[in-house]
Amino acid sequence: MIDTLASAVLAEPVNSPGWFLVHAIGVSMGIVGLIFFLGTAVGVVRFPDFYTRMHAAGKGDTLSTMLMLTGFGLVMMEDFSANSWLLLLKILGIVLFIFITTPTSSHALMRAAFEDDEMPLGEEDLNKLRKRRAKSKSK
Amino acid sequence: MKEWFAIIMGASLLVLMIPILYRIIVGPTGFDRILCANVIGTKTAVILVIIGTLFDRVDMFVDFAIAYALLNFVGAIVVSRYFNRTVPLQEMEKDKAKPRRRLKA
Amino acid sequence: MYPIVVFFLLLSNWIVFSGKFDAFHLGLGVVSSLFITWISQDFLFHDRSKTWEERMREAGAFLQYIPWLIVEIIKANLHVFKLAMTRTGYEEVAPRIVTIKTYLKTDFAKFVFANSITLTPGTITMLIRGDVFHVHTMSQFLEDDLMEGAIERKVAEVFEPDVLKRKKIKR
Amino acid sequence: MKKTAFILVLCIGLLLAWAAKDFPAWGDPQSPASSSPVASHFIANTGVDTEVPNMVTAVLADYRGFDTMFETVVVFIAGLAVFSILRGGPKSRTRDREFVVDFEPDLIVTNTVRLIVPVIQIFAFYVLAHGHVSPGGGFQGGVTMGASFILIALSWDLKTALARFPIERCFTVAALGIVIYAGIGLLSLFLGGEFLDYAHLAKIFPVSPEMARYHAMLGVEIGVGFTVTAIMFALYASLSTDGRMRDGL
Repeated sequence: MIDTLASAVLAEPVNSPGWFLVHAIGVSMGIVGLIFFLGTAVGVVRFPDFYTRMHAAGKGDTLSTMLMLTGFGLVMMEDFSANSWLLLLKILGIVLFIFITTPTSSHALMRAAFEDDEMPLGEEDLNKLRKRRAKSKSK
Repeated sequence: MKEWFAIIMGASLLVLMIPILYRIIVGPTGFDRILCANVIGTKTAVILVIIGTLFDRVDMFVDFAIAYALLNFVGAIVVSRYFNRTVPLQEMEKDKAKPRRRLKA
Repeated sequence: MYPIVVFFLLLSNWIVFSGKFDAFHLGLGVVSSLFITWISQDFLFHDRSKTWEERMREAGAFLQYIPWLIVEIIKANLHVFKLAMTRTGYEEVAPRIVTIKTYLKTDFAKFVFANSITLTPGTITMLIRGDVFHVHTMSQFLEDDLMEGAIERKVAEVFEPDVLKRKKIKR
Repeated sequence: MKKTAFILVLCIGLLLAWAAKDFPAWGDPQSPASSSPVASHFIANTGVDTEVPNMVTAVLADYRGFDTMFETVVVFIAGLAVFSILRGGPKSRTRDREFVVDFEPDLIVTNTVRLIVPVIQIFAFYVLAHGHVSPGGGFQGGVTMGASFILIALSWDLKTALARFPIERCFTVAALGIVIYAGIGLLSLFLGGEFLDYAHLAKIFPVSPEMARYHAMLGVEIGVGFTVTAIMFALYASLSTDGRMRDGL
C-alpha cells in the first residue's frame, strides 16, 4: 500500500533530467571522497610519527567514508518507492554511525598511545628530521 | 553505468589501500598498525556496499556493512583499553624506576 | 515520559532496519523495542532534569550546528590534503600539545566539544581530565584559532546558554 | 626470523591462492555441492514445506535442527567449562596477586557508548528476528547482543556491566535458551510427531503446518540467541579477570 502511495505522489520516469542530476551528484560525491582518501593514504605514509598520522587517518577517514556511502546511496536510488527510501535511510544510518564513532575511536587510540608512554614528536626531533630531509635533498 | 561506477570505485579503493598496508607491515609502533587496520576496517564497510551493488542485493549487504562498522568500533575500543590494562602490583613496583610520563590535571 | 520517547525512537529505528510493514514483523518490532527499553533505556537522555522545551530548543540549535561542523570537516580534510601532498605544507608540520580549560559543565556538552575539536582542522583531543582538555595540534596558527574559543562558544550556544549569559555579564 | 616467517606466510598464501583456482565457479549449477541430491531436495522443497525464503535458515533450524540444537549445547558447555575452570579450580598463581586498576572511564568513549548501545541492541534483535528472510539468525544476533554488553564492560568497567547482567543471570539465560529450543522440540514430540518436527505444532496453534514451521524456526532462533548472548558475555567476564569477576579489563 505504501509503495503505491509513494509512487503515486512522486511518479517520475527514471530517465528524466532530475534523475540524471541525482546520479551525477552521487557520482561526484564518490569521486571527491576518493580524492580525500588519497590524501589520507599519502598522509599515513608520509607523516613523521603516530600522532600526526592519526590526524591524517582520523579526519580523512571520516569524511571520505561519509561521502562515498552517501554517493552510493544516491546512485542506487532508482525510484521513489518506500523500499528505496528505506535503503537510503539505512545507508545514511551507517554514515551517522561512522560520524559518531570514528572521532571517538581516534581519540581512544590517541589516549591509549599517550598513556602507554609513546611520546609525541618534540621540537628537537622535528629539527633533526628537517635537517636529514634537507641533506638528502641536496644530495 | 551503476556497475561501472562501482567497479571503478572498488578498484581504486583497493589501490589506495596499498600505502596503508605498507604502514601496517612497516609501522614502527604497534599503534600505527592498529590505526591503519582501523582505517581499512572503515573502508571495508564501503567495499561491502560496492559488492552489494554488483550483486544487485544492496539491501542484504547494507546489513553486513552496519555490522562491520560496529565491530570495527568495538575493536578500536578493545585495543585502546588493552593498553590501559590492569597491571599486577609487583610488576608495577618493578617499573617504578622508569616513571610514567603523564600530564597533570 | 522518557521511556516512552525512547521506545518510539527504537521503534522507528526498527522500521528503518526492517522495511517490512506487515503486522507480524511490526509486532516483533514492538516486542523487541519494549524489551530494549526495559533493559537499557537509561543510556539515552542521561540528564533527565531538563524540561522538554529545553530539549526541543537544543535539538533545533544542534541541527543548525551540524552544517557549520560539516564545513569545518571539509576544511580539515583540505588541510590534511595540503599537508600530505605539497612540499610547503609538509614543512609546516610542527606538532605540539596545547592545554585548554573549558567552561562547559555537562558531560554531553564536553563530549560534543571534544569530538568537534577532533573533526576541525589540525586538532585532536588527546586527554580529558575534568575541565582540562589536552589537545594535539598540527601547526601554530591552528592553535591560536583554538585558543580563541569559537568552537566552545558555538557548543555553549547549543547546550548551555545560561553559562554563556553569565560569562557575558561578568565581562 | 621475521623474514623467514614472512617468506613462509607468503608461500602458504600463494599456495592457497593457487589451490583456490580449482574451486567451482561462484554459483555454478554443475558444482558437486549443488548437484548432490540432498541440495536439490532442499532447493526444491524449502519454499513448499516451510514458506521460508532464506533456505540456509530453513536447513539450519528445521531440516537439521537436531544438529543446531547440540551446537547450542556445545556453546553452553564451553562457557560453563571456562567459567568453572577459572573460578573453581585449584588456586592458581595469578589469583593471589593483587591487582591495580590504572584506568578511569573516558568521557568521550562513555558518551558515545551511551548513544550507540541501544542502537546496537535493536540491530541485534533485527538480525535475530529476520533470520528467515535475510542473512542472520540466532548466532549472529546473539554475538551482536553480546558485543553490546562487552562494549559496556570495556568503556566503563566490568562492575557496571555485571550490575546490568550478573553472571548468575548469564547462566540462567543461557540455560533458558536451550530450554526454549528443546521445549519446542518436545512439544512437537508430545503432539504426535517426532522430536523437532515443527509441523505438528499446527494442531494447537491456529496456523497452517507450513506457517507453524515458519514460526517455530523463529522461536528456535530466539533460544539460540539467548544462549549465545549470555555465553559471549560470560566468556568475556571470566577470561578478562582470570575468573575473579572483579577489577578486570
